[in-house]
Amino acid sequence: MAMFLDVLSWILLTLGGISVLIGGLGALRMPDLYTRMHAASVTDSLGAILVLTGAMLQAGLTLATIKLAAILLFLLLTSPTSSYALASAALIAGTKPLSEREQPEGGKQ
Amino acid sequence: MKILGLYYYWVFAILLMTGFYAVIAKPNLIKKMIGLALFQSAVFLLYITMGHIVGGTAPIFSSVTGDTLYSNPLPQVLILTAIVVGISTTALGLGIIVRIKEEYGSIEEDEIQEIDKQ
Amino acid sequence: MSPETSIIAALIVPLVGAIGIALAGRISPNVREAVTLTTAGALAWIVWGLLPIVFAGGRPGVTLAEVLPGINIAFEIEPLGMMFALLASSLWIVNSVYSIGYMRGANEKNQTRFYVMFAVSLAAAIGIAFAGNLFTLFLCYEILTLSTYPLVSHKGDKNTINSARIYLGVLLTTSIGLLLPAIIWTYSVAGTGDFVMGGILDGKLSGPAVGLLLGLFVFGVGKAAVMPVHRWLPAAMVAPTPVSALLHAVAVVKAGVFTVTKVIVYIFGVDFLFAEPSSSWLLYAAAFTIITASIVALRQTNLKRLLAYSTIAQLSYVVMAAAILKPLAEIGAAIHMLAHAFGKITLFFAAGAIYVAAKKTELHQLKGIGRRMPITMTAFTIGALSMIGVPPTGGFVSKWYILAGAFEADNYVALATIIASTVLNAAYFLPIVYMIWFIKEEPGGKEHGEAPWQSVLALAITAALTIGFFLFNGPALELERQLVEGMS
Amino acid sequence: MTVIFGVFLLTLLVITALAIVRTENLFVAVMLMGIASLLIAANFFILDAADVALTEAAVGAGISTVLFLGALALTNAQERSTTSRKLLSTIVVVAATLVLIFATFDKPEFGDPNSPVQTHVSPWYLEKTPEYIDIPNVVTAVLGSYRGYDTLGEVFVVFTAGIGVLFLLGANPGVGAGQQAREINSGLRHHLIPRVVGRLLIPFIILFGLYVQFHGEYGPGGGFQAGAIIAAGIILYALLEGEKRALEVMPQKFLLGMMAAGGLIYGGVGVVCMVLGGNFLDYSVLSSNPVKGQQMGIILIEAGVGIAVTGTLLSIFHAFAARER
Amino acid sequence: MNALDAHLPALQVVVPMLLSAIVVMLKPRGLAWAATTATSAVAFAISIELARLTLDGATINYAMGGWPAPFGIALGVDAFSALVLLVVTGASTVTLIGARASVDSEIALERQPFFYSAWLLALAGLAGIVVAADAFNIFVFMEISSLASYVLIAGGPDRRALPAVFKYLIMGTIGATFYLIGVGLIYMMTGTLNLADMELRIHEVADQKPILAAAGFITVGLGLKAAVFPLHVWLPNAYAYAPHMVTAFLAACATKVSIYVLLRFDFFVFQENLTGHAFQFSAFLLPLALLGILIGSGVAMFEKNLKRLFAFSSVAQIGYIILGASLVSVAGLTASILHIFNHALAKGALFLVAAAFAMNAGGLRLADLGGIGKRMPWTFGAFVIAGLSLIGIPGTAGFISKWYLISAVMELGVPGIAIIAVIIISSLMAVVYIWRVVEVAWFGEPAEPGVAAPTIPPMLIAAIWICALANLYFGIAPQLPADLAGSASQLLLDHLP
Repeated sequence: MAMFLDVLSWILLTLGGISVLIGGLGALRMPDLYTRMHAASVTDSLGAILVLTGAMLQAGLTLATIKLAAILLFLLLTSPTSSYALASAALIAGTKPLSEREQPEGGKQ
Repeated sequence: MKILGLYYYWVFAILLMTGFYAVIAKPNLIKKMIGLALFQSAVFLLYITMGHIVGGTAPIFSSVTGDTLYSNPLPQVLILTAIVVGISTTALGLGIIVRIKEEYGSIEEDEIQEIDKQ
Repeated sequence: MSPETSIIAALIVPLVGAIGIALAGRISPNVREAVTLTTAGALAWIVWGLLPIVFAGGRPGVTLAEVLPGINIAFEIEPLGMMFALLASSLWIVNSVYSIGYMRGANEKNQTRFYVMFAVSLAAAIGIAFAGNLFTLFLCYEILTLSTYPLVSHKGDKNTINSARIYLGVLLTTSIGLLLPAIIWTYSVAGTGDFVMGGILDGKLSGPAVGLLLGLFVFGVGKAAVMPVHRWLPAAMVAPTPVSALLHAVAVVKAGVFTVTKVIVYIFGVDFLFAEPSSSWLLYAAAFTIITASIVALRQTNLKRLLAYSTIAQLSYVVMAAAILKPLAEIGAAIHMLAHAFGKITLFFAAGAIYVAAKKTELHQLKGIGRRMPITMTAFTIGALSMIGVPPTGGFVSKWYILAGAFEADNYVALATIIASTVLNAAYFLPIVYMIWFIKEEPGGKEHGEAPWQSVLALAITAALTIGFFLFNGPALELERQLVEGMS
Repeated sequence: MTVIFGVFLLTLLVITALAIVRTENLFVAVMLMGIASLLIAANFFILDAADVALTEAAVGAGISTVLFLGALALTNAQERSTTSRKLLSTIVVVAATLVLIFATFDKPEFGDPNSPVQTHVSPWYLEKTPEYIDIPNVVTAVLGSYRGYDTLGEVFVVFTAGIGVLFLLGANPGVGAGQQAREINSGLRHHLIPRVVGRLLIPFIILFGLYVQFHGEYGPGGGFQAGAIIAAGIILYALLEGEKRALEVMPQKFLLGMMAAGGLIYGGVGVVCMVLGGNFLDYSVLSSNPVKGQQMGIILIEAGVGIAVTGTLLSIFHAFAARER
Repeated sequence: MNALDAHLPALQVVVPMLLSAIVVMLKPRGLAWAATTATSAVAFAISIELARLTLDGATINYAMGGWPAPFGIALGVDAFSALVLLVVTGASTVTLIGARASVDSEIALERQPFFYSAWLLALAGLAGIVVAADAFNIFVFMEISSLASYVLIAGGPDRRALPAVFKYLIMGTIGATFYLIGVGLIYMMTGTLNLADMELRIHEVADQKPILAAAGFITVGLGLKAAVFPLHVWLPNAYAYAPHMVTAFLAACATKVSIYVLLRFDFFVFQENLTGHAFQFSAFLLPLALLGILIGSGVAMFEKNLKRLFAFSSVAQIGYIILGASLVSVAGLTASILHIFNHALAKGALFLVAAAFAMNAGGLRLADLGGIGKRMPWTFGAFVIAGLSLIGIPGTAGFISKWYLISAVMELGVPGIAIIAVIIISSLMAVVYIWRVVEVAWFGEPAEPGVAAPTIPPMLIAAIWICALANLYFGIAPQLPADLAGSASQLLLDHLP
């Protein structure tokens, strides 16, 4: 049982790591701000969930788990909000999404 | 271990001088302030590094008191103070920069000197 | 009044007088002049009151404050200083009388400031005369420099300011640049700066160092106007004539040579210097100054500037006399201070009188002026003769002693210099005398008589003194003999 | 393991630092600066300096970033691409670096338990604290009592900066706050999501701040961290609801009062100790039981610190935010 | 020593510091100024009492929080500290007495509470540096005083004050951080922050590289703060464009305090222990001092703005102080410590006069000052006295320190002659730049003809003349400062092998 949980947690951790990595790549390689944000934000939330759950499984039923859960909750609330705020700010600042532009170029914000 | 310790000190030196370079070489006042902040945080690193003790833990007595090895609390206290001093200096400096911008319309050192010459 | 108190009084009285004058100036000129004269009289009375004590060989002294360990503000009277004080204080009365006539005649402005600063300068001069050690002397010396600056720059126009700048520049530069190091050197070598009979440096210093220190002193005392630090004296001639007369013929310049003599006698010690070859250059420097200054004087066309250069020459007489380092010569030096003072102040008074009465300052304007201002010109002639050293004038007496000293030391340089300079003096004074009496005045000159009576009275008195000193110089000699007691 | 982690973080730190100097976009530079602070904080944590890590994160990454952004909003975010006296500076800097590196040899080994730092003064703290003050967090003990005088000075440094900024930028906001400024001040009121989330978070942030404040004796934390966190919470409120609302909650005068009061509380405790016959800041006289007295004193002064820091940081923030662009 | 005396070292710092928090809450009109002046006066009284207690070379130690050094923070006051404290608190008090009118004319009413509060903080900071016996504590109070003085200087009405103060802030912070690094390195090698303890423990490690580096960092850092040539570049503008009263206060004492720390650190911690440090110390500082003296005076001779003129002369005067110290002899140290006192007297008076002039002239360029001496004779008189003191005319305070300095140099023998020459030359330069002002002010013509009758606040004149008379008094009776300086230098040298 413990064995199984351990394996599971490691799988989760690995997946989380991978997704965060992908997110990072996306943020680097995507053509413009919005696509980058898309890549980053989505994978971030996913990565966070996976990693933290994995960590919780590692910790077992202790105070640490509760703290981790709180952190997870916090992340789930904030990171989408922040990416929303960023996107809207960019829109107000007048950065057009790629689709409405001719030649692709990276939005530098 | 030895090399690692030196590595910490070298990072201190490099950080310090990176900040210092920004301060003396960049004409932009805000850049100078950023450099100054970097400059100071390097010193924080120096102190904390020297306070560390191998296999030690933070100097907070835990309920499970054994002969645990605690790191030196003193540098940490000093740096707590130093951090606050740093932020105070930054705040004041930025305040001055804002006034300069209002008076001169520029935050580039050389431009300001030009304005003062005439 | 005990001697100590009278010393302090002698220093305080002029200062109090200065304040009094400043206040009285708000009331009316007459009151102000009254106060001036009273102050001068009081001062002279106090100083003369001290004479008997010194004559009796007393050396009253008083220490006011210890500034630094071993460095006091202290005053002590010895013959030389006594004589200088008498000279300055007594002539101040005469000069005040003269000033009244001059300042009103030439209706100068800011007369109150003039009289106030005059009183302060006198206080400083007395301080120099009575100074008991180098530090005190230096203190008063600088006060004198600074307090005379407003007098020199009295007119306040461009030219005056520049001259005043030279005046202050030279005097401060020399005093800070050379005199101060010399004094500190003395203190650090000898541990004291007190004036002691026979000197304090004997055995403490030797070799070229002595010559160097002497040089620092002699050129540091810019007021002695040994070339090349003489530039300030002609510059100072822009001042109103009473200033030139009392300060730049008597108080200030005499303070200079007085300091030099005092340093030679009481700091180095005559015998010590005589034994020290490295100090012999002083004689030559003085001789050079005498000759050069006289030659320059020959080529002057402005009366006061001529007198200034003649003063420079005469001052170096004193320095040279002192540098002969023989008792008789030292006496000569002291006496010459008196003799020259009487003669030169007379000459300046006369020059001022001419300016007030006829607004004339250049030599060529003086043709035949003797007929218009006979008294003034008689006095002028007497003064001139005294400068040359013709009997029966005071100048003869002092030259006599200097020559005697030179013979005693077999010092032929000094002899030659004195003779040559006498010739030169004659060469630039006699033509003037001839001109004022025997050449017809050019027609169209404005009508004028004598200067205001106060001025005439004053210069008459000084002329009388010049003659008188030839006849009655006993007391002065007596006094100065004490100076050289115990010299080889 | 942690060692490798440390090296990794340090390397990242150096890279970030270089990037900060190289970039010409000040906005980017400020952001990178925040990242650098976080990296440093992480390092501190690895080096067993929990309190410092917390402070660096809250102050370095949080407050100072906000201040820089505020300044940028009032000036321009782009730096002209000129570097004056490049060569000279480089030479100076390289030379100094070499000197420093030269100085690093002979340094006691990293984390050596027998280095003078570990053997001289600090053992005394670790061993006497239970006896004299009896609180778990030795850092707080040193900060509050053994070196309480430094901390007092520190409070007044903050105070000085506060009055300095107010002196320079004017005490009362709204002065010269023009149309543009008001737009900024209106915050994100028209954006629903941030408002809702923010409102949800702010109470927790402040609660956490209070926890840090009063838990400082037992865990990492204390007045400074708490002050920074609470200030951050309120600044967030100001960003969401706009300057005006924030100032309605805490008027400038009140903040100024907090600044002064914090310092006075701290100093007052010291004076009281003096009056009670101890030395300045000698808390043991506060109570019949010296240990209790110490604890009481530390709680009081920590409260003073928290108040002063909160007040100052908020005043500074408002002073910036109220400025016309 | 009664109960209160024991607490004086702490009170010296705490009183102004706490009052600053109260002053900021006061209503502007007059009250803030009155409270500040009163506080400063109290601090002055405390420092006088401290001087009385330490005159005989005694040292008053104070354990903050009752914790024994090196575990707690210790304060220590000896003759040296007492002298510097006198200068700091005295300068602040006298300046404040005359300050009100000038400050009203320069700083908007509603900003004044901040201004005065910053003033008290600067005072507290400087005092704190002086009494501290703990390396890190010195840093903290150094920052308080620095930040406060940045604020004060930035209050100047001229906008050029802002770039000037920013430069000062940058260089000041670098200096402080260098100092912090130096302290850190020493702490790393000795494990202590208490100066006395450092002195004991640094023995074993004296020859090691970090200590050498530390010595370098601390000297440079404090040199920056003390405006030692060539690290003085921040000073002239900062002083020129600060509010006049601030200039008078800071010029009199701010840089001196850094020099105080430099000397203390160097003699207590380094001199004895670092091999050949005394030589390095002299070899490093002596040339800088001489250059500073010459160049400072030289620039001053050609400076057009009165306050910049005085500022450059300050650079030269700091050179004198460093010169005396770099001789590492009783006489030299006495001279330099005494000059800390005397220069404060002269410069304080001069900058106060500048303030009075500024209130009645168009500006402080010499051209604006034409004939102002005739219109303000009393102020002008004080100016002349202070100027003479700066030149070093006998009878003024400046002469005393110059006397000590030259006699100290004479102990060097022949090589000393060159140094004496430098001193003399710079004194003559001083004559030049002082007399330039005198001639313009007395003989010059007013820039605009119909100038109104001067308005000189009586308090300001009082303050000016207090300084002027002090210059004269301490020129005739310099016992108090001389004795303090004497025992102070003795104290420093007792730490040499």
